[in-house]
Amino acid sequence: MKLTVTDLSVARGGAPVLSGVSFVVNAGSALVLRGPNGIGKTTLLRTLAGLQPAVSGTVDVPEDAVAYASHADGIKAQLTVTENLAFWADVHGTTMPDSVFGAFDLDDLRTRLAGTLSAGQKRRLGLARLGVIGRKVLFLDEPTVSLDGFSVKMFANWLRDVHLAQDGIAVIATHVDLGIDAPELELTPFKSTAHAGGGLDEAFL
Amino acid sequence: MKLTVTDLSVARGGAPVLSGVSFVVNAGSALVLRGPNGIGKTTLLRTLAGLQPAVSGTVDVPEDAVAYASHADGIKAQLTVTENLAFWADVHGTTMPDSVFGAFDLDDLRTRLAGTLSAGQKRRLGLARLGVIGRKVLFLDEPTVSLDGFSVKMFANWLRDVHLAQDGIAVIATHVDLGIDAPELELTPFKSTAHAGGGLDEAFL
Amino acid sequence: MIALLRRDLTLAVRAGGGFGLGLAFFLIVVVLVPFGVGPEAAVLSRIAPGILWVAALLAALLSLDRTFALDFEDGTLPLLATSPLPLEGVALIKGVAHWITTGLPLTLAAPALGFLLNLEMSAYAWLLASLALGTPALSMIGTFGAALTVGLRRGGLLMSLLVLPLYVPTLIFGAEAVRRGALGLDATTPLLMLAGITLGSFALLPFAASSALRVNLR
Amino acid sequence: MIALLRRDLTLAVRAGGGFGLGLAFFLIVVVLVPFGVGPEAAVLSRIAPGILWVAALLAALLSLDRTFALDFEDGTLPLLATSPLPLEGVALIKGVAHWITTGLPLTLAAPALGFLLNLEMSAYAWLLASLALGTPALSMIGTFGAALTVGLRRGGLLMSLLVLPLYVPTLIFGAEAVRRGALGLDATTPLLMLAGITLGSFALLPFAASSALRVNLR
Amino acid sequence: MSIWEYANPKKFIATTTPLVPWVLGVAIACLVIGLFWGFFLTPDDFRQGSTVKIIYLHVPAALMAINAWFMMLLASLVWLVRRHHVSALAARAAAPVGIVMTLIALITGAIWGQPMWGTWWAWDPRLTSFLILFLFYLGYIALWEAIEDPDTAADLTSVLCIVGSVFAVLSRYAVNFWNQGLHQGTSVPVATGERTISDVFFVPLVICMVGFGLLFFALVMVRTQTEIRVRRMRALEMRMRS
Ligand code: HEM
Ligand SMILES: Nc1ncnc2c1ncn2[C@@H]1O[C@H](COP(=O)(O)OP(=O)(O)OP(=O)(O)O)[C@@H](O)[C@H]1O
Ligand SMILES: Nc1ncnc2c1ncn2[C@@H]1O[C@H](COP(=O)(O)OP(=O)(O)OP(=O)(O)O)[C@@H](O)[C@H]1O
Ligand SMILES: [Mg+2]
Ligand SMILES: [Mg+2]
Repeated sequence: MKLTVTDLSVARGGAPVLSGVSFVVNAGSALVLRGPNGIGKTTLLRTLAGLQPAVSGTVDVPEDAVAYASHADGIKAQLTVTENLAFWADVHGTTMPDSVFGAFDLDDLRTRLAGTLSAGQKRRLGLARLGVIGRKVLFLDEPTVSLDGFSVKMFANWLRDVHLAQDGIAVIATHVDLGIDAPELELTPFKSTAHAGGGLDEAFL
Repeated sequence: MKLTVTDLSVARGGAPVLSGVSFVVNAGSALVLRGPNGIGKTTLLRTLAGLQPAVSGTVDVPEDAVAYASHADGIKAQLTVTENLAFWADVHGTTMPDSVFGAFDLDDLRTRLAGTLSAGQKRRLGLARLGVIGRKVLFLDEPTVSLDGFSVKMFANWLRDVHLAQDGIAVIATHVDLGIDAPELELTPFKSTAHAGGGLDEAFL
Repeated sequence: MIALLRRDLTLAVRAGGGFGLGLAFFLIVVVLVPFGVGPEAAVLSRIAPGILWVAALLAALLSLDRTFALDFEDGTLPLLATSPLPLEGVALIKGVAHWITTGLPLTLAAPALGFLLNLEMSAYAWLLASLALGTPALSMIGTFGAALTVGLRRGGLLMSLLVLPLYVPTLIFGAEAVRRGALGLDATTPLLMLAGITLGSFALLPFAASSALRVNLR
Repeated sequence: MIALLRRDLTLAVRAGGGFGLGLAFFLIVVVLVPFGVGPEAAVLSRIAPGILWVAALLAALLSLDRTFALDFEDGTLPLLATSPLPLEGVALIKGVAHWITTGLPLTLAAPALGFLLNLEMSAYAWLLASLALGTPALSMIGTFGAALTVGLRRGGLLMSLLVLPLYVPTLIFGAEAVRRGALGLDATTPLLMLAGITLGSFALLPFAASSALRVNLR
Repeated sequence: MSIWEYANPKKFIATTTPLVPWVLGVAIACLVIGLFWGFFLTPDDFRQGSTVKIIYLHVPAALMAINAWFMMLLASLVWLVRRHHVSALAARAAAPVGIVMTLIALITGAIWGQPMWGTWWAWDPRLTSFLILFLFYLGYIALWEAIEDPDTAADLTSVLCIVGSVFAVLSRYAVNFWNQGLHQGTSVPVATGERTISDVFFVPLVICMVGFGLLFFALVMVRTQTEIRVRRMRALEMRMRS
């Protein structure tokens, strides 16, 4: 399995954001996207995950292996931590590995309603979902926001020792140092210039 | 002006979270709250800002000088950046200093609807609100979440050179290094022990 | 407080025709009733005052739903609570803004919809007067209900449940005024009662609403 | 898909009596109408079929509001879209869950409310049958409307506006069936039409809803 | 010592536990005697026939339905002013009992209405205002159920109860204005002492009313105890966790 991106251009709200992005990520490795606020990391990840169409270029990846995770991680406040995870396991037809609670330090919180978690605990729950659904290609948008140092390390360990070790792929947009050993892609050079074209409204020019 | 906290105990959802917290912050200085996820930083800040009652202990601060800012920063997606800031200036009866756009790198975004900003840009707008309302005592809950390195530095500069320089006070909960020179308070020692008592439901035991 | 009012009205307009939607709902309920009840003019004209008032009430209710909920979700409410605005003022302004975006257009449009239901000619003046006097009460009572349920995820429906019984007196006096008008009788008493309810709600409910808000912010 | 249904029902129960609230709204609309229209039994009994159906429709509508909105706001929807569940299935399940939490209790409670409006004795069987056949269509059509408006902040009201015209055929046939029942006539034809609408909407609307969802997710 | 000491949950349970069986016993005795007397030992009314016997359920239930709301109003005020947990819980405990009483009054009234007025339901002011009372109960209970945090729930339901009471009185007036109605006026005015009902019916009726009153009292005590225990379990759970 392999993620191949060729000459991809993406747009947001009708305006071109990034153009000419190409890279390859092999099974078992990760790619970290870097770039200042507003450069287009979120837009790129959503396009890769198939949530919005690309302006041009291709994304080559087995579609049913893809998972996307952003700030809003689909946690239901009225369900307990276990119920939340069990739901996603059910939807993806996987069984929930019990090790996931340990891996994301949720052991003490199993029966807590998700609505009563602190910001960081909620985020850990959102990440734990990734360990449950068994998808191989992860697109992660700022996964470690509001996590403390210890939890960041825990997540990096899971990513390295569990996900990547099992031939997974991860593309991660982040502003902090995750402490995993992965190539970084600086997006600034791909910024669409005013006349790059490729916006959805091009047809009217 | 001075923020004096004496022997404060706070609770969340009926359970005691922190107890015996005392500190003083003088005009012109900041305090950084540290502690792992779920220790009670958010709860403490909300109590300090007067949004929830303390279980015991006192918070001594001029009430009409207080401002609170968290992840949800009250930005209206349908208003432009300028309109959002102007609204808060109006509510607080201040005039909006034009320098605030520069200080938070919002110059190019003035007429953009806030709903179309990227995560980091939105956060910068949320922080810019602090520069507009003219409050002296700021309680900030993870202010730099999803900001890039450059923007974090920009915010630290504003805090040091504008807010604190004008005799402001700031109490900041954060997991990252802000790069400002402020004392830190580790909250772990104040964690309520099992029999500390003080929860709201104590009356029933 | 003017700033808050101005912002709420701007938001109502920007979010896709805030003014129009309450009105449209009013229109649709009034139009649906003949489909359900059947087209006989005599029956329709008999029930017109009641249906117009019930429809107005439901339109007011439906657009209330998110009065505070949006401000709660995006964190505006705690910021307003720590601002120099008193929360009572916030509640009052929310009521006023709701009336301007819903009650007012509804009042102005009601006579046109009266035609659809064959309302008696003599009732139009009373219809206008009763709506003008009564809809502010609907807005303010509803704002109180919205303040009570602001923290709940499925608040909308619960709010309806809490608010509708509170609407009963307003509805009775309002519809009664129009009915008396249709029969050519004098309707001053119910109108006076309506005015009383409106004044009372605006005098007292902002306080109840703001205490509910404060509790919900905890 | 069963997991989704189970979760939606759990959420409806946990969020404070999801089952009860649609019902309560139904009750309240039925109760409010006499306050507007006046207490005469003859008039009430004449308009009862229409009012019961309009109230059922409004109850269904009001509880629709956040079918997808909650899942959209907390980011569940994009996650479901990238999951192995087809979005058509998601839409279908949402419709079914809405019917179980609203349409079903409403149907069961309708006869009790018939009493309040002095509905003719002969109409009760038809009332039950028409609601049982018609409310699934209301749920599915409403789910489509909710899918169309999911991204909008003030979606609730706009959705009502879009959905209510789509409800008209269901309303006409449903109320007609009850009215014929009340007059002691045979009401098989409108019931057959209702069944047809329900089958048709369950067969086609999930596809329309899922494509609307896909567009709204972009 | 002040009466407020009973607002301490422990003290409340300690005081009411021995009381409950007695109150419940007397209530059941009153009900058995009153209902038996009323149903079998009184003559049929010359106009209403045997249906008049419904009065022994209908009137006490109607009375208690209103009194329960009054009690909730009082308890809510006490909670808002003095913040005694027991009073909030007592208000919460009274609501389901009150709504059941309302339902009994509505249902017995409907059963009575069939022979008397020839209809199950009429939009008579008295009946209508009971229906509204039922809705208020429904909303009050729904609000309690919908809110997770018990103190928040207590505060909000108290505010609702107070505002609701004002509007309930207003509705009563409005409904009277709207329709003059079929239902007879009260024939047991407490204040004036006049009555229009004969002693044969009156004595068992009073016994039934006392029985209903005591039953209500006992039920509220038991339910308040249960609520207190629920809160205690919650508190223990919290303590175990932290
Ligand atoms: C659902 C319907 C009804 C409701 C909600 C209802 C409600 C009430 C209430 C609240 C009272 C207590 C009034 C007081 O003592 O001040 C009462 C008393 C009474 N009701 Fe009803 N009622 C209903 C139907 C009926 C019917 C159908 C009859 C029979 C004709 C009836 C006959 C009476 C009588 C005789 C009293 C006793 C009045 C007295 O002597 O104090 N009620 N009802
Ligand atoms: N609806 C829209 N209309 C116009 N421009 C938009 C719209 N939505 C986003 N943008 C712009 O598109 C650009 C890319 O946004 P995106 O969210 O992808 O950035 P990002 O790299 O994820 O930034 P951050 O690090 O702040 O999250 C930003 O400059 C943003 O302002
Ligand atoms: N409603 C509730 N019921 C019970 N416990 C709760 C509730 N809400 C929060 N908590 C718990 O209270 C503790 C303090 O939460 P708080 O949000 O203050 O932590 P925090 O220090 O801000 O954490 P983070 O860094 O993750 O934001 C957490 O352990 C949390 O799980
Ligand atoms: Mg982003
Ligand atoms: Mg926090």
